Amino acid sequence: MNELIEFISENLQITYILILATFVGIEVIKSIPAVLHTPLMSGANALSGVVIVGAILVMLNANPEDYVSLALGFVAVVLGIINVVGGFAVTNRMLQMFKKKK
Amino acid sequence: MNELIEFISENLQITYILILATFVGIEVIKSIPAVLHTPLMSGANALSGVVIVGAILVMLNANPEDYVSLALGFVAVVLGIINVVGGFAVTNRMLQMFKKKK
Amino acid sequence: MDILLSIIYLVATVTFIVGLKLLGHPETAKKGNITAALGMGLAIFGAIFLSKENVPNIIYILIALALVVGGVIGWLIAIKVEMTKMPELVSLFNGFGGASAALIGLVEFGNINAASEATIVATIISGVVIGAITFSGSLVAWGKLNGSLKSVVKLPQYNLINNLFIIGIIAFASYLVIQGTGNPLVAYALLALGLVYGVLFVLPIGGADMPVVISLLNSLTGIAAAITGVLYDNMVMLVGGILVGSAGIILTVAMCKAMNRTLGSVIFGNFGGAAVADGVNKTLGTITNTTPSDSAIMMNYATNVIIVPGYGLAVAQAQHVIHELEELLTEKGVNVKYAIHPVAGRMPGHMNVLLAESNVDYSLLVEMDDINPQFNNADVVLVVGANDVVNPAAHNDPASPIYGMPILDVENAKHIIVNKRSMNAGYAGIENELFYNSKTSMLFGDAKAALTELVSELKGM
Amino acid sequence: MDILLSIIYLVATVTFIVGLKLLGHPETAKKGNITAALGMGLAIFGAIFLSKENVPNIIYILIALALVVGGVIGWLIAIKVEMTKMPELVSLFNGFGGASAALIGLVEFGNINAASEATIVATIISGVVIGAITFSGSLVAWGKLNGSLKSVVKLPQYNLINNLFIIGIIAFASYLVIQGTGNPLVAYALLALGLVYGVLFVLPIGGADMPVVISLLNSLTGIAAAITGVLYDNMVMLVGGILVGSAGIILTVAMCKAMNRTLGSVIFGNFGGAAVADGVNKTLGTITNTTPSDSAIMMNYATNVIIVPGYGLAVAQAQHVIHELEELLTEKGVNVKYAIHPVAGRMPGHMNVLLAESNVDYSLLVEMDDINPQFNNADVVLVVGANDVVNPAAHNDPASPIYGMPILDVENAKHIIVNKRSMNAGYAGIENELFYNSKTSMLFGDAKAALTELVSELKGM
Ligand SMILES: NC(=O)c1ccc[n+]([C@@H]2O[C@H](COP(=O)([O-])OP(=O)(O)OC[C@H]3O[C@@H](n4cnc5c(N)ncnc54)[C@H](OP(=O)(O)O)[C@@H]3O)[C@@H](O)[C@H]2O)c1
Ligand SMILES: NC(=O)c1ccc[n+]([C@@H]2O[C@H](COP(=O)([O-])OP(=O)(O)OC[C@H]3O[C@@H](n4cnc5c(N)ncnc54)[C@H](OP(=O)(O)O)[C@@H]3O)[C@@H](O)[C@H]2O)c1
Repeated sequence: MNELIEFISENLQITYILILATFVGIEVIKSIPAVLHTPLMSGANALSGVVIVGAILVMLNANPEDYVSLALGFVAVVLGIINVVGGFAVTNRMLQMFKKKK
Repeated sequence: MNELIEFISENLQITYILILATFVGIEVIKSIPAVLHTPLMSGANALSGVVIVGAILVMLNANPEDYVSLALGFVAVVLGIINVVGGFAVTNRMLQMFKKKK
Repeated sequence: MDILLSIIYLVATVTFIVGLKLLGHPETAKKGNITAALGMGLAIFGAIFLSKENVPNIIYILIALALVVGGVIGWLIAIKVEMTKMPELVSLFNGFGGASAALIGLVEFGNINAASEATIVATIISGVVIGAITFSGSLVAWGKLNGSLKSVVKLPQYNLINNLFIIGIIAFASYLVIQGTGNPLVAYALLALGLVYGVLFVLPIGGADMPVVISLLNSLTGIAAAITGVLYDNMVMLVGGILVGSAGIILTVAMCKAMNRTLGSVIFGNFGGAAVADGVNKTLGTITNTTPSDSAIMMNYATNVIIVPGYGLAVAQAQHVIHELEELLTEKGVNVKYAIHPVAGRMPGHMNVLLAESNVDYSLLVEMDDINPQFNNADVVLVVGANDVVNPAAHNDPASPIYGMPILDVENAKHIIVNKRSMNAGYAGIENELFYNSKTSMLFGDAKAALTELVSELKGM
Repeated sequence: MDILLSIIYLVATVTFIVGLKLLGHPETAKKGNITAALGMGLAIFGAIFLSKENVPNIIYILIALALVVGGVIGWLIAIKVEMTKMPELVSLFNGFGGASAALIGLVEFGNINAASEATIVATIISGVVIGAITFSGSLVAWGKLNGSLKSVVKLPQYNLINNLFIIGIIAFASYLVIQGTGNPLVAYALLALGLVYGVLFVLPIGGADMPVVISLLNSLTGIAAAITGVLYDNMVMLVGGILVGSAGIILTVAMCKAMNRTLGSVIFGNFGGAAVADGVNKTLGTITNTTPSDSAIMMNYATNVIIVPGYGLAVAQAQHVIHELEELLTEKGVNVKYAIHPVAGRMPGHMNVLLAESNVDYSLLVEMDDINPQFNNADVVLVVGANDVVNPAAHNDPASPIYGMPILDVENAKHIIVNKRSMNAGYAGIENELFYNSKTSMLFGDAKAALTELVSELKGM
């Protein structure tokens, strides 16, 4: 509890950002039709690949001699970009299935 | 334009808060039934009375000898609290009209 | 900054968001209002007691006095006013909020000095101007709605003048931000300019469009509050203000959409208020008159009757008589319902509020989408003081200004009785083919008078 | 921090929000996906070129290599895989995202020293643990869905064990945050614990519940990304992660609701997967058998036929035959539609995706709420491999686990033909009264085989 209060007082604006972003996430998703659940899940999954930005930062900050960090960072970037590229591509394919044919 | 960029760079987190709050406002309101437009307008009006917090700060910071500031602050608090109290009370009365009778 | 105060503001902000969310659903709306009100109380409490230490007691006393005076005034107005006067009341309150923001700006203007940052100067100046605009604009809207400001005053070329005026204000304000200023008189000049612009902005807009204007001004007050929040680095004002600002804009657009108008056409005036009847010369056929006693007979022998209330019902204050009529018919075994069009009357929910005042059972009020399929089975539809919301031109005349607006499909009923005082047009200022329909009979007269007669005829049967 | 980079991140964040919004509407969903993808590309680009100066070239080369390798792999998997294998693919990708977060945590763990703030240590540790849980959990879910991990392994008292396990991890992590640590091995221990918990968490959950679990794990990955964002004070990761986190939770709950379950019953296992048929001993009456040729005759002379596809259609891969059947009937002047239940199959939209694969016209797929009133006019309803979604117990047996779930009202049709292989239960593991209805005839057999026969009979008429 004390830690939480400390965090809030030190990162007041971040706290607001967290709360507001949570509301945005909730409001944006609620009341969407069930058929879109799967593409939406897939799209959200692609978005969670944003963690790749962290992996890139790890590599940029790594000492070129520190092979362990470099290797871990490399793998992290590979996995992250698979998540991003694969995620968006799969979502796109799914959504293609939903479009009206003429 | 330059001022805008400067503001963003100096108040990065505030910028995020502004944008996220705008989205929350939009998402929360859209797709509400027309009958609720008037009570909602009234409720939002009461909320805009939050400006009274500023009026209170003016009074707290005023020098007790500075009659002009004190008077302006006093009027600002009076007007602000009318907006707040009146706004919530009117909204409440309106909503009472909507409740199902048994 | 005091951590407790920060948390209080945080909690208040969350109650605002949750409150607005709850306000958006009929079942939870009351709870939402109370939630937001509690949060506001918390924020005010925190601001008074936790913002600053060592404040002289006299200041606390003054604040308390101001709160009590204003609180009592606000409360009394709110509970005393008639239900049908609520829109103008919202406008009045909103004006007060704007005035408060402007006054804060005035005081802070006095603290500007050469060392002040440009951002600070900009927030103060925009606070004064926006506050002043919302204040005078809201007062004009209030006057129009309560009837003290009847006419639509349109200067020649008013759109051009207004636009030049606001550009002038912006230019002047930008100059002040860049050059800096020490002269306190400038603040009063800004205030005056804002006040004048507010009047110029609202004056040319028709009275019936006032709900939209009020919603827009309300959004502006929110922005003024947010600006003040930036000035004091105060999160609850900042986030709360932005919320009201963005929600207000969306609400304004939604209101326009429900009336089948664009925001532009409301502000720059297409037909609101002073519009002239369109196509009055077209021959639409002949009309059939009816009398209260004939109408009473028709309704007495009907199985299903649907009542369509409109603006005229509110004007005539006939909500009690219509309730009596409905009860009488129900006693006689007739199935009676009210068809509620979303923009019947002059504010959204106007009919709900009006009929609730005379204690009509809420479950008899049926929304447009639900009642429309039921007109097929209706023997008699009684249209009381409604016009545009039953105008078939919305369906079949692409040239009509209301084309595309969803309407109540009264034409599908077996018989239609229309009560109004004359053949005059309604809000949109256009002819209504429905009155010339062979199934329609016109029952001319003031709604209250005509319905009272109808009721006494029915009682005698 | 570089202002350009800040603005890039800001823009990317906005594209994420707008993209998610657009994804929520069928017409704009594709645009939403592309919007978010562009924003992501922008963020990645900015992170590489604007975060840091004077980075040795070798590092840029390595990053480029990693991006190309991973990008090509991701792209190839995504476009090669069959449509019906998509849910497990999402799970796999999600696992990779989690692994990425865990690896970042591992590296940063090495930089912890005595001077590190508790907040930093806490974010690193939770990044490792949450990332590991999502990684192993997603892999197990993937294995279950693609069939390599068939059985539901339930340790005795698995709920208790899992809860104790996670509490243990939290306690250990809190200890580390408070006491600090220098030993890098501890990071690997945390990683291992997270991996084990992920397996324990997903293993007892039935295969059919995997879409819900994947959505939950997806939400967790978002939270891991947000935590990493706090660590690097990086707004796009922070806001993007939180968005995915909260949207994912809401989506998970929505999925459960569409199946008439609670999140708790999915995780702690009520009937998913290994459930035993309920009330099998009840005598429900007798069933009527039919043959492909009789069914063909019936449908040939019908005016309106509604096809209800279910999970069995996907299992039998009969989407092409059913399309052939539908075309054949249409040629013969029969009016054919598909009734799409929102949770037919094993993932939301499963039937849409399946039927789209065989090029069924999208406009023939009618959603539950729209088709339900049309069953009255249907001469024949052909139920193919569907069970729970047409089980009347949802309406009339309050004791049934699916009671209250909205279903397709096939009972209202004149005749019902049900194709399945046996009298076995579906996902919910319960009997279905519909099969004993006097209007129902059972066409036993694998969907593909039975429909192929049906088609050839029809061709001969
Ligand atoms: N609800 C909102 O939020 C809102 C806001 C702004 C504008 N509007 C607009 O207002 C219109 C509402 O439609 P509506 O059908 O309710 O009203 P309307 O179209 O304005 O018609 C009202 C009719 O009532 C009659 N009337 C007036 N006083 C009367 C009295 N004392 N007794 C009997 N009849 C009387 C008038 O005809 P006589 O003069 O011949 O009696 C008039 O034709 C729509 O065009 C809507 O877009 C609505
Ligand atoms: N869509 C989702 O998101 C989702 C996710 C998880 C769970 N669920 C749940 O899954 C269920 C879906 O309902 P449903 O009606 O589609 O399916 P179901 O209730 O699971 O029934 C499928 C039926 O298909 C038959 N079948 C299996 N293989 C077949 C084959 N090769 N040929 C012909 N028939 C075959 C089975 O009977 P035989 O063995 O006798 O052939 C079974 O009774 C719901 O309970 C839903 O809550 C849905």
